[in-house]
Amino acid sequence: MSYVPNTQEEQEAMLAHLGFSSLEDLLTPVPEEVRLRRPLDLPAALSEPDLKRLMGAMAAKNKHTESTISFLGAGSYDHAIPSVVTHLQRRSEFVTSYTPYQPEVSQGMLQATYEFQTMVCQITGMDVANASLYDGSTALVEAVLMALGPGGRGEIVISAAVDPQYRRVLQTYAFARGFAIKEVGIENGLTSLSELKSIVGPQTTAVVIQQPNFFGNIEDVHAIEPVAHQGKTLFITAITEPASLGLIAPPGSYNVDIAVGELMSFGNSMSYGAPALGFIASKQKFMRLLPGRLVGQTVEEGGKKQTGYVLTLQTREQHIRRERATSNICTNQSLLAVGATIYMAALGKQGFRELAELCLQKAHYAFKQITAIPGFEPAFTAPFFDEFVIKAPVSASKVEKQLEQAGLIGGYDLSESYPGMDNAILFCVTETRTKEDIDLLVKVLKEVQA
Amino acid sequence: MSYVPNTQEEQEAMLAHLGFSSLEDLLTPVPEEVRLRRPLDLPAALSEPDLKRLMGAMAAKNKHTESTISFLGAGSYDHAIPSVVTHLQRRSEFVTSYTPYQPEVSQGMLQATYEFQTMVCQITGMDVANASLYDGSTALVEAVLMALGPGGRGEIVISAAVDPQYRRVLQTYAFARGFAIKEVGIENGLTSLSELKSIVGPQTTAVVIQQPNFFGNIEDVHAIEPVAHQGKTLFITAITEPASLGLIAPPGSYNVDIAVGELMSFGNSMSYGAPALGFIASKQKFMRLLPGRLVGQTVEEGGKKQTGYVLTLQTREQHIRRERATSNICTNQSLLAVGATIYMAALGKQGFRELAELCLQKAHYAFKQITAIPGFEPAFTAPFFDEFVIKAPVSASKVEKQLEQAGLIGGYDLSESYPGMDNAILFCVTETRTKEDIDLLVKVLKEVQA
Amino acid sequence: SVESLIFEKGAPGRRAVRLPAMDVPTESLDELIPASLIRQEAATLPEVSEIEVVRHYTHLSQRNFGVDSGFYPLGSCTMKYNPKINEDMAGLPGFARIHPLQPANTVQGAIQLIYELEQYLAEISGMARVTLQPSAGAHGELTGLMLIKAYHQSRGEGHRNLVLIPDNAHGTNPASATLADYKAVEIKSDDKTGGIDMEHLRTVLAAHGTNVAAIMLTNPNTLGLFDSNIAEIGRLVHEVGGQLYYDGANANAVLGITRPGDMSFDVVHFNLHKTCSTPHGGGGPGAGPIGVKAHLVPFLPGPLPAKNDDGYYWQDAGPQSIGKVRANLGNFGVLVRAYTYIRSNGPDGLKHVSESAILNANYLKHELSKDYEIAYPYICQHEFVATAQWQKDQSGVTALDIAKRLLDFGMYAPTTYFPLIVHEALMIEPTETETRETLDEFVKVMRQIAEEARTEPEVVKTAPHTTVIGRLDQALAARKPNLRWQPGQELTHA
Amino acid sequence: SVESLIFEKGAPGRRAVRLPAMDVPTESLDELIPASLIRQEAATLPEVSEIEVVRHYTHLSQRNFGVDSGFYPLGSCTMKYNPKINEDMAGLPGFARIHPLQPANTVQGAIQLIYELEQYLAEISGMARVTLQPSAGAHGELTGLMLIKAYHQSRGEGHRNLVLIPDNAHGTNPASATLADYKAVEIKSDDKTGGIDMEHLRTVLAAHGTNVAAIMLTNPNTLGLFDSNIAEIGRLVHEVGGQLYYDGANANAVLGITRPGDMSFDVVHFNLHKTCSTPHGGGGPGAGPIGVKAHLVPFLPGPLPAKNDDGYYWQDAGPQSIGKVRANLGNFGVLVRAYTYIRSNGPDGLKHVSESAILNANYLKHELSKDYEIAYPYICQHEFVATAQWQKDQSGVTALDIAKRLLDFGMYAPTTYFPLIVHEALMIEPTETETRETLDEFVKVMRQIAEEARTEPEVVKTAPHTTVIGRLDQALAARKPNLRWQPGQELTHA
Repeated sequence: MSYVPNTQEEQEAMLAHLGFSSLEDLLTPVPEEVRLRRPLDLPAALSEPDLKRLMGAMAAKNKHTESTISFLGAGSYDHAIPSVVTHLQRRSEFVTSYTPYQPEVSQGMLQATYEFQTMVCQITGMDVANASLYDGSTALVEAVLMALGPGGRGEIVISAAVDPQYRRVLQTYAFARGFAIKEVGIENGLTSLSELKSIVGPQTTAVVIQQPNFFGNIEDVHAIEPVAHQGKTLFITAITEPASLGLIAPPGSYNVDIAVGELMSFGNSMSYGAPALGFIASKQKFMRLLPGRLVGQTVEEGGKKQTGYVLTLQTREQHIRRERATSNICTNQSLLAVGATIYMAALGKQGFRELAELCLQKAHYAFKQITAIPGFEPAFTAPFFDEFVIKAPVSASKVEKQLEQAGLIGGYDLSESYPGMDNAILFCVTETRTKEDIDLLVKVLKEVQA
Repeated sequence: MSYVPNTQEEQEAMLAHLGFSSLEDLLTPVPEEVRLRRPLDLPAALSEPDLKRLMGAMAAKNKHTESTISFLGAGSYDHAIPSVVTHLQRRSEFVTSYTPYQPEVSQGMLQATYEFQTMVCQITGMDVANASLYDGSTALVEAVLMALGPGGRGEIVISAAVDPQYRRVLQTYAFARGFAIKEVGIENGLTSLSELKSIVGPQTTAVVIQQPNFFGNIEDVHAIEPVAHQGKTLFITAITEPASLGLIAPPGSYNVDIAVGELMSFGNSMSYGAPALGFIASKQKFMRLLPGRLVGQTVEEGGKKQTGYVLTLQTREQHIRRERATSNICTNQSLLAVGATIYMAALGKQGFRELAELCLQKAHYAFKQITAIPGFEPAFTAPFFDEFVIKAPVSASKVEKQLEQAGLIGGYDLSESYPGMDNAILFCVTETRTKEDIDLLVKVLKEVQA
Repeated sequence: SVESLIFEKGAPGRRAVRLPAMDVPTESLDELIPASLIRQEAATLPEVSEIEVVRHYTHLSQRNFGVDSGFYPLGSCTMKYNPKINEDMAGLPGFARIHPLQPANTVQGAIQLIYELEQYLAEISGMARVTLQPSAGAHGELTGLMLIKAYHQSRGEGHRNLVLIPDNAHGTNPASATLADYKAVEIKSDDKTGGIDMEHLRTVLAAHGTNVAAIMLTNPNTLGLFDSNIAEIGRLVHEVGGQLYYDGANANAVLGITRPGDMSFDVVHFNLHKTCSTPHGGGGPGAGPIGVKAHLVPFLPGPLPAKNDDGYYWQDAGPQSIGKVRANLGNFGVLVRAYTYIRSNGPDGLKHVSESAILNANYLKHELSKDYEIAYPYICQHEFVATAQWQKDQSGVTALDIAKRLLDFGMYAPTTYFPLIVHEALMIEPTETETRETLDEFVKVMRQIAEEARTEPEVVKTAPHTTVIGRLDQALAARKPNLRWQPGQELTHA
Repeated sequence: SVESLIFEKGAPGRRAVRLPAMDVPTESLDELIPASLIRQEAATLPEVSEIEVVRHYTHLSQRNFGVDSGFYPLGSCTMKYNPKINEDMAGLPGFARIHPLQPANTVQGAIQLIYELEQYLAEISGMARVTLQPSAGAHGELTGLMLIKAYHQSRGEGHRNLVLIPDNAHGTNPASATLADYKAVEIKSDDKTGGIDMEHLRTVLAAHGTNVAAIMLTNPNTLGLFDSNIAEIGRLVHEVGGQLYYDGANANAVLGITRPGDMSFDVVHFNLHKTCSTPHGGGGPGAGPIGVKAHLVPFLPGPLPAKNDDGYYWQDAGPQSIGKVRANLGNFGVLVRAYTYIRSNGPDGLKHVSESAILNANYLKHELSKDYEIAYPYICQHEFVATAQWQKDQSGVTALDIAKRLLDFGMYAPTTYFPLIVHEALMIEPTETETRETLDEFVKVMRQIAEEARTEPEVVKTAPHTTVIGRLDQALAARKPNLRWQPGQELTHA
């Protein structure tokens, strides 16, 4: 399949028009010493039907959430996508456009992004938000870089109850950028308040927690906040399960400076974890330090002074400020932001809360049923949202295999990221799981026991 | 799930504004004696996720052509649908519009339909075509009604090699309308020329054949045509497999008066056989007798005299002419016509011929391989396109069951429609079947033999 | 702005689709097909690349207005919102990619869906059985008349040759009657009530009762008025041995409120693309299932879905069946959407659909009544007929002009000049899926147009002004029909 | 025409989505969450019905221009046609609906796809291995610089703190250098050739060579010119111990023609949303895989896909790995599209992509050269830079004005004012997927604009005239930033 429209004859005519005799003539600027003089060693071109057959077979090798009951969360959440979201998000005018440099013909994407920024503020309770970032983990990095400021030196205190992948990504950037990281340990599945108090000091640039944290537990943010706000320290919160915001106090209500997180699960397919949808929101005073694109409302210069939308505060950005930019971000996740915007509009004020209630209650039902099985113990007693940790009587991988044999995908094996947490499994139950699904899980777990 | 946007409070406010106190007040014109005073006995409303789960499970009970290798044709053909067709056809401006009564805001559908009419003419070689009809069978009925004219009496001669379903439908209309039908028998899988000659006479209104006929065989239309054109008799040809027109002489080349057929397989999903896409095309002189919608090119009344498209010759139609209309057609198959139009544009001049070549050659390869199996005999020696009839050593239903066990869907059991054709199976092989698929079929058939 | 035809684009040798490579040994064409039967000249289909196909049909879509684009108050057409989940369900490979001749055991889900949908529609309409075979409303009408004909013949009353049809009926009714070889007899409407003129009906029945095969009615009728004499009409027609046919075009007004079966109808058709929210697709596909009372069941087209301990299967029609009215089993893709809709709404939801459609129509009627003559100033059901009579008398502005002017405001137009018994008719059906704000916006625009008709009628008479093209020359189109592009054709009229 | 914000629509209590019923026994909220941690005020999300959602976002889409709408000659962005099959493959439930933490045996197809795509990209770039983890080009740049940093540190050369970047480089290059804690050093371009000023490079290397960590280049560069000194540059930088980083933004020019690896680069990033036709989505998502030579492989982020007799699996990164640069495994949905594209084209097809992109660019350059100054009048590769200098000198018409005027003709604008070294730059990249007719139409329009600039410059200076909105007040937007709607907010500036 070729997407080059012009035929060989037409290309020859064009070449002749330019005074060339072959396509090769146009490659003379490429010195022979660097020319590739053999065909690329790649599989031959396939027609659409052949390719669909091939890739359909590859896709069929994957168990997916439409065909398999899964209790995996741990940073990626299965929330149902209303049909209306996908139909609208896939409109080709959105899909095939680029960064709206020419606002006169890009009002659709600009306005949708302005709506996205607003909704992020609405659900987080923060003042301003940007147009999206790659994912939650890099959004956290950007928040930390905002806190560190130009030069990027300083010390970041982060809870060990923050998603292990996020912490690993932050470590990588710390290596490159040259800042320090200290981790605060865990007590009863929550950030250890005593350890936090002992670690935070005048040298601390920012304190980072996750809410609900990686174990699904709800941190006592009111106790953490004053500690996190000692001196000039900034308080950063990461949110990986945005459904929680329907019921749980949002960062804006507990004096967070910068809130970041992941919104992929709102209207976008999981796609093996990415493309994801990082968000960043802050207090008003940090607006000009925000990374990435910002869309602002303005009016026509002349004419009817109609309201319109533009990319704004671009002097923060790499294409203008180059080495002095607030970030190197160019590409973001606009199309996913459109999806999340439509999702949140469709879910609406009532639906947002109901979603959270469904997740909360179903997870607690599952928790009760599982912990009623002899040998399956709750790992913690802290309050949780839609994820919880169970200590199983056997290793998590053993449990996982038995669930797999029953056609289920179980929870996340915590020993992978938390050495010492043997037999600990992080289960997630969102609104997409029915009572029947949960009861089946419990039934199989009982057999594990036996 | 409710699609009523206004809330109860809003509805109450609207009612109050009108001076009513309840919705019930608006139902006073409905006499109590005909009121339904109980809830409809239907299943309770389901949310979108619940409904998707339910219907996903129903759909999963069906074997479909993406997951199953099938050799069924017999009027419904599996041609690959390029991705581009579905993406464009599903644009909501096409999908959610109605018959383009207001041309100023319906130029898209009108122009696409004009292109459809043109393409039908291009592939059939006919002069004019309409905007579509329900399906091939009812298109055949409409052609016959055109031939019969007002009053609808007369005698139609139809080949027994025309799709049995089409003939059954014609019978139904003949009953209602009061015309006579005579069937011409089959010789070597072709319309019996001698029988045709003996049946056609001054009383004959029209002669109907199918090309390729129901057995996939290619009729000798040049021999049939002079017989069909005795006196004032009209010659009607039905085409159920439009891919054949890429290689086989089109009706326009053998003096057909009215060509009808089925274009669903061009760009539209099979959907258990319907919605389908009937077409009708004729010689220029029958233009004003055509049933259904016609789109014509014209110009603006004023302004720039831009070219535009309108529904035209509407005085033929029911909404104007009422009991004297050429047909009772109102709804047609516009959206499928858009799909077929995009498909034919995407396939293009070269692709149209290549499609036919693939079908032809693959079917003949399959024919050769199957007839090489001892016990599997060709039923006929006539030339064929992409379907052929095999006489199996056992009953067709026995063969079918064995194929099913191997995960295949076999051909069509001809004894269902042609009493006496025991053990005869109509196999179809289009471009969607690979050599591997065919070889698998042959392998399984060999085992049937054993 | 003009979008040229696809035939005017591209260049020789260009192509979009690439087909799979030939993977079987080939034989020469001549050996497979006699030379005289081989196509000589290639079909002159377009030669365009994929990007040209995409941009062309994207542009065409952008030149088209649908329900998703805005308000579509097209009377009698029930242009309600088309839920997106319906499309997704119809697109599931297990529904979209199945062959009509597959063995029943390989399509259990499909037959189940048809089986259950038949039951739902029977309950909604108050009928004994339903066939899902007819492709559209008009097709359902014809099928219904065939059943009635078969029924009368079975009783030795094949001579009945008249079908009574009110003067405000849809055009399909008389056309279907003709097609079924009946003679249509017009029944007058009562000028005052808008319902059937009962005296006229009695007169006709008295004169021709023994020849009456059926009466075709829609209730509420095309004026949006519920004919409260319906039970009496039923008694009168049944008394002379006629059958009652219910044109379901207006069924969006009666869901859960009344049922054709309870109104004494013997046959009813549904327009699933109206009542059950399946998209109109620019004119189709639709689906026109018909439901019948028990005495007509033996005549239904076949096969019909059935169920036993082994599962679902297709039962052949019995000996009295009229046969088949189309190939295969009905517009399955449309049926899947209708099934989805019924299951989405449930019994309460469906009733609320009709109530809300009625409320919206009455609200609009009330709001417009200051500026437009309302043909029948009663409580309407799902639609009503306004007129441009005041405007016409005043300044010569017609219903057509008002329709065109509406297009300038991003709204589609009402149905105009129908029903035929109302002069300068503007037939308005808002449907239940419109918000109060949209109705208010429509009222505002209609009020502005009425004002323009008074103060600057030329603005209305020359509308539309903001569309991609202005009013088109219909007379030219009909006088010199150009129904297809020809190679080398200049834009004929440009 | 204005489309109001979704927040300004709807009414209290309205809703689109209905969630499933609660099917488990519930407990009171207070018992589950401490009161102080419960949300007090509901988020003020919209309260709108489904039809309002549909019409609103349909209208927004109609106010947006994409590649499917028309020509998009945005230099450096490679706005080529996005094949629809790519979308369909990415939408298969087996690809779209899988969780990143699923056990490897349940996602064999996904890992296989990643494994094979890595091999294809390694072959295309001439590199030893590729990581698909980075989310975008700039992310790839940063990741590449981290690898270079880790590499130098591993050799005890952690002091190297300079990254050389040409003055015509993309802004992401210096920004990424800063982010990786490097100091960006600008290398001048040669005024005449448009390539690296070799003398300046030699001077910098002589002065600072031992502190040079890397040089970042794109070749062809942002002028669309292939720097034929590339091999020499490689030798010079390698000699002083520096690494060569290839910015793959312009890779659409080199497929099958030359490879960064063969040009002596050590690291390369791909912009799959440019080169491999995955849609830009209004600014993202993209994907920025990076390929590296063997000596950098130990530092790659992990995990990496691997294969043994049991199938595909994820191999943890080794001890020298820089870690992870994002959560999970890379933009899989984008990778599926890129995989589809590479398999669709095959080796010959990919080379033809680049050749055709180069031909289209040279054709446009030639045709425009009569009316516009061409910054560097040489054979270009996939793009070139024209300028509005003549127009500016003549009548004050700027590159911005010309860009705006183009919008009136249904075309997007070129990139303007970049690269920074060219005044009034119009950076034009037609891509290989445009037809000759489209190029000719663009030339015609550009010629008309040049003519207008001469004869009626005001038309150009006040453009656009036909878009849904005119030029917007950027200064106001930056001076009084309004980045979100607030309840009760008037349209701030209306």
